Amino acid sequence: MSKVHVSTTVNGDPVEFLAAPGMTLLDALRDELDLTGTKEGCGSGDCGACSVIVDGRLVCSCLVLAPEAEGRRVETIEGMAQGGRLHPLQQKFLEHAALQCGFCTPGLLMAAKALLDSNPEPTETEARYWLAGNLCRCTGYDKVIRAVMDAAGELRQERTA
Amino acid sequence: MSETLEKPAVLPALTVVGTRPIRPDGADKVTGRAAYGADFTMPGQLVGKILRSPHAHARIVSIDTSKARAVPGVKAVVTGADFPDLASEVHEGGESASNLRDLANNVIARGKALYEGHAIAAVAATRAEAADEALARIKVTYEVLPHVTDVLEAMSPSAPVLHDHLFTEGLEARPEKPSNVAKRHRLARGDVAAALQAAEVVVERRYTTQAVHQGYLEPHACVAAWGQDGRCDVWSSSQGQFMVRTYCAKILGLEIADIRVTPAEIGGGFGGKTTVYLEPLALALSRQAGHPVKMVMSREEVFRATGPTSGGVIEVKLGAARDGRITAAQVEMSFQAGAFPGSPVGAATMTSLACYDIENFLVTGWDVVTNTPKVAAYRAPGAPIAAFAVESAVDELAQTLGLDPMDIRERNAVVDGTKASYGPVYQNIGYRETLAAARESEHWKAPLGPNQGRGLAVGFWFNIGGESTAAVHIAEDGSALVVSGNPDIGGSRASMAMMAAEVLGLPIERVRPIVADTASIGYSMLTGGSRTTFATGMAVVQAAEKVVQTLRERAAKLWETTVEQVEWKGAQAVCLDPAKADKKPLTLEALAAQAGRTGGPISAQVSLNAQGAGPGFGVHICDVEVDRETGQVSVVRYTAAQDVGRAIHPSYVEGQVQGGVAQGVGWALNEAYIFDGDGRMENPGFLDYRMPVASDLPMIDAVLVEVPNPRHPFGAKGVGEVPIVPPLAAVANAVSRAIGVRMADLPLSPPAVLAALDDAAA
Amino acid sequence: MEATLSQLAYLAPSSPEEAAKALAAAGARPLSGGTDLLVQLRAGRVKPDVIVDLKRVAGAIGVRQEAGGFVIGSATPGVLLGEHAALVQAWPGVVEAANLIGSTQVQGRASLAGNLCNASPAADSVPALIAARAVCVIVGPSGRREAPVEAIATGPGRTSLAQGEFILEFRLPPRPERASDAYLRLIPRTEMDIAVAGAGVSLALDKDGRVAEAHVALGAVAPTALLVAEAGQALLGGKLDEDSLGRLDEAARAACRPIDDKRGTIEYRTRIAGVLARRAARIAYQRAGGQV
Amino acid sequence: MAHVVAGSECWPYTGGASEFDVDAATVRELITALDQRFPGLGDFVDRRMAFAIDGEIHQDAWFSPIGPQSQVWLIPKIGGG
Repeated sequence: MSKVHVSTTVNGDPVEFLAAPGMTLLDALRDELDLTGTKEGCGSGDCGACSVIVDGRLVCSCLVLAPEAEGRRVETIEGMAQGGRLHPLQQKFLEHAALQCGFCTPGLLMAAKALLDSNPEPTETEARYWLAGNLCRCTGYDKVIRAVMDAAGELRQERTA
Repeated sequence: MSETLEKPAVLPALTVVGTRPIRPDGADKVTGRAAYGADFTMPGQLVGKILRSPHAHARIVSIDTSKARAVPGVKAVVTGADFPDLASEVHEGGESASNLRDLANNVIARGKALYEGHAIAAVAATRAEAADEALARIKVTYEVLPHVTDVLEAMSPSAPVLHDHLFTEGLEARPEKPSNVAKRHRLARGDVAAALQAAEVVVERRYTTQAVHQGYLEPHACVAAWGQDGRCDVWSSSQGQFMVRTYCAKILGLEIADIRVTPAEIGGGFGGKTTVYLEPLALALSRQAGHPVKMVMSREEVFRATGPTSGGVIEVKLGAARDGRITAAQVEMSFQAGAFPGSPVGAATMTSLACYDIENFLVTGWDVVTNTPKVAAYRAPGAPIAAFAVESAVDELAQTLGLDPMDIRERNAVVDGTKASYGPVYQNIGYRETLAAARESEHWKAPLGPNQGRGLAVGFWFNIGGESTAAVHIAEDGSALVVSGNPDIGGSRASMAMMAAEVLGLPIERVRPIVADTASIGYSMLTGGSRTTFATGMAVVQAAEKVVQTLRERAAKLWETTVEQVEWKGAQAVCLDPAKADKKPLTLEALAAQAGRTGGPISAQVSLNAQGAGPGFGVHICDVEVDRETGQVSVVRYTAAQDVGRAIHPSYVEGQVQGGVAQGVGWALNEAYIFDGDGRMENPGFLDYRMPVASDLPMIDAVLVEVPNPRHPFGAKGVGEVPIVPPLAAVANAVSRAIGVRMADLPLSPPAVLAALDDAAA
Repeated sequence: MEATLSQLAYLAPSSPEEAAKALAAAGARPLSGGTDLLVQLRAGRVKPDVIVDLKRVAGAIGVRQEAGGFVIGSATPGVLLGEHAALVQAWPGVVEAANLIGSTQVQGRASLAGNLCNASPAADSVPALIAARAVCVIVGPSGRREAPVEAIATGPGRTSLAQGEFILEFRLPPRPERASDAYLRLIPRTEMDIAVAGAGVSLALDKDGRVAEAHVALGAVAPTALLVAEAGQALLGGKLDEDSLGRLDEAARAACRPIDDKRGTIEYRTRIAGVLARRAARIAYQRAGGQV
Repeated sequence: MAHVVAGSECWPYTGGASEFDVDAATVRELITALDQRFPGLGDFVDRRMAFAIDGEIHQDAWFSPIGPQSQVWLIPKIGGG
């Protein structure tokens, strides 16, 4: 069984692991690196629960081969809170009760972070279409969108303050 | 007996209940630390996988597992023969009355494969590839039988019969031949035939819906470890760890206390995780292998082999006077039960006319087995299907009479004192107030644009109470733990902590809610039936009150006065004894610090069977826009008013309403099980089983109406299930009014709407 | 016994020639975005021995202007196209088609070559590329060749590429003044679905605003995407009046040979192909400066 | 005397009778009385039915009191999703 040696960066830390070539980045994160915050909802790129950011691009980690992560920068939910302080999006999701069971929340937070990184002032429609790849069955999306828009406002103030 | 309670004594200044604090378990969920079913691992664990039937209906002639056992790394292989044969004993442990033998035969087939995807055998191995290899080497000989998936075909005398022992229950005379019709439900009052004859106007139509899935994002997952001493541990994601414990014990023939089930966080359930699929298999594999076994379903397995809700056919005939008074209603419903009896047609029968004060009605419900996955509960089981038909018929009646749909609901509305269609007299219901809230909403008065339509629909659900246990412990520093046995799906930890904090007078930050395993708290029925905040909340409040009583007794001892002279206010004991005016109040911290010397730890546990759960009512308004060239429907506005008794944490109550609406909209527009000619599901994935995405929905305005339930200390009613009942009809009525054609068959996919437009033009 | 996931080899060549050599081996399959390949890999529908990742091949990723036209690297993810202002200006239809493939997450990976070579009749980017008269530059063991996009897919899941051949880049022809394009599709939801029907229209106007050149391609209505010559001709010489749009609609429907499946019926797909062709033509005409 | 209303599930035991009076002060006494009057009905009701006493639903509640003028509806047990 020919495993591939992969060295990459996850949430700013250099990591190395052996991965079967057919292993997905999702399985590598969960089973090799014990980062179980990224979730598998479907395994076919249709639900977004496994969303991570690779080199600044939002992707489904179930549709990325682990060897492809060689030399890339991977960001997962575990790296979103810095220095014990929740990211504004994490805080707003709590304040707006934008999660119930919370299974889709890690993927949604990654997608929302990628949205605000690329479009700091999204309209409601832009936010809804950007987040259309992240299925949520509990909330009906209302409070999720309100939390994202609220966080966008706060991040803009932080920038201009 | 139970005197009609006057308006409930609502606690005067509620400091915590009704506010919107951050949920105590929130940080784990937004940082990815929360552990769901698939996030558990144990040293030495094996990977378990299931071999599933490729046939929708087949006799299992033989299963040869010898080659599978020979695959390197395979440690265990089980089939139906490895499980005790259970008597057909009805058991109350789960949601509705479920037949244990059927449950066991659904976990793993015995003698017959009854739907494509039915579990036939299971293996456990050191690596996933070895497990797959083993599955490929299990040799099953099937005798393929003709199958039936459509409910009406399954009822016909010529249909292939799934169970030779199935004789229709609930008929006047016991039938001689077995059939696929498991049971007839019937609810009747007055003389419906005469009333229909005398009615000035009659509307009549057939409605159909397809099987749909709860659609929780988290696939079923568990880890099971069978100890050498016969004691077992299970970690699994479910709506009730006690339910899992009971079912595993019954299916495997174990002592209940020998199984400890630790609840993982649950990634959505909506009723679909009120039963077991993997846990008994993982335990049986673990016993054989002597290792823990982890099993995680793929999304395809969740669709093919776990309970959807029924597809149904509903005939409705309404008779009314010109002024809109409905004088007669005849409803007949046939629901798919899937491979084993147990569709929610009974609940549908009881809820179908629950919002209407009607003299004469006959409601009949047929529970019909089909070669499709065994139906499981799905949020207000059965009620959305019945409401789709009845609310559409009432809308058509309003159109026929030229009446405003809101007026016709109010004219026939049930109020306190009305005898419900399912029997009892209504008390403390908020239906009229909810109708008023919807009528006064800005949405109801707003103008409509071109190609738009507005649909109104109402809905009802019983809500249940049931058995719950909760404990409150005061730590040495005066902070509190509130422990319960109900998994937290929609934020119930927050409401438990809030109710305990309210009684103790503490801020919520000093109360930590814990969901305990089955060995650490007394028995609790599962989270479902919108019961947790009502029933478990009642146990939490009573436990907190017992703790306050203890604290007052300790203060009385310290002040050498009587407990009646001690008042508990703002988390401290206040001395009222005029003879002890010098006594300064004793804080919770002070009393907790001296607890050892004043009598021991301060904690209390309460177990109860909560009665008198108040039923909930919802009134929904939906605007849609239809693209007349393509048939596409988009929901442009949605308002949902609901009587919630008393919102403990309003944000999460709104969340229940918004989530229920979103599921209802998906059910109305795009969701459906599609079966091919061989009874195989063609769309077992989120690509072609289309649930609403963020860009499909507008903001959903939840209007909370509070008519308190006197049987709950803070007036709470169940809120989780009502919101999914009205949307199917709210959307269908909106589309029907937008295009001027009554839409009677779900889902309202673009081709279906375009075909209706063509028929209307022809 | 085919290679299970663990016996698979993974190669990431850096030059086109290296890639061609690697792909020449039986059981080798190219990987660019992976959003189709990985789904099939996990479902066991494909069992390659070697996966050749093309994303590190020189020229595989990026958009550049050359000889008045555009050159798009075959493994360029859809999101990069949307960020290239000049490309969006010149070919809004091609960009919007690429950006309709799947979710934002898929956009971060899915490539034009992957979409084309997966050979799904309903692929979103293919009708727009065909209408744009785009050409593929193909590298193989015996060197390079060019072929129009419509020549690649030969049926569901099948292409005309030989073993060892892969698409290095797409070339979009130079654009005259007053030219533009558009792509539309019908899906039951607002996102995340496979097209039930799709239509790409590219056209150029003369100085009076009459249609001087027009190409119409349809998706999901035949075993492969279709270039419908008659539909293009229906627009020539006109200003998109109702009559020419009616002839476009009819020509589009006449070309359809769809199937009944869980996503749509023959009758519905055919009907919608005509509606989308008309709507896409109107948008392209407006983008090209025509008054509708 | 409690006035009992029995739904269709009970008719096989009551020979179709749906309303009758029974002397009982608690649910448990009601179950025993039903068994005496219509053999098997008490056990069936205890296992499969709930009791709506003057509009309030009681499930698995042997000691819920029943007043002299109380109305008691026997309705199928209610589950939930």
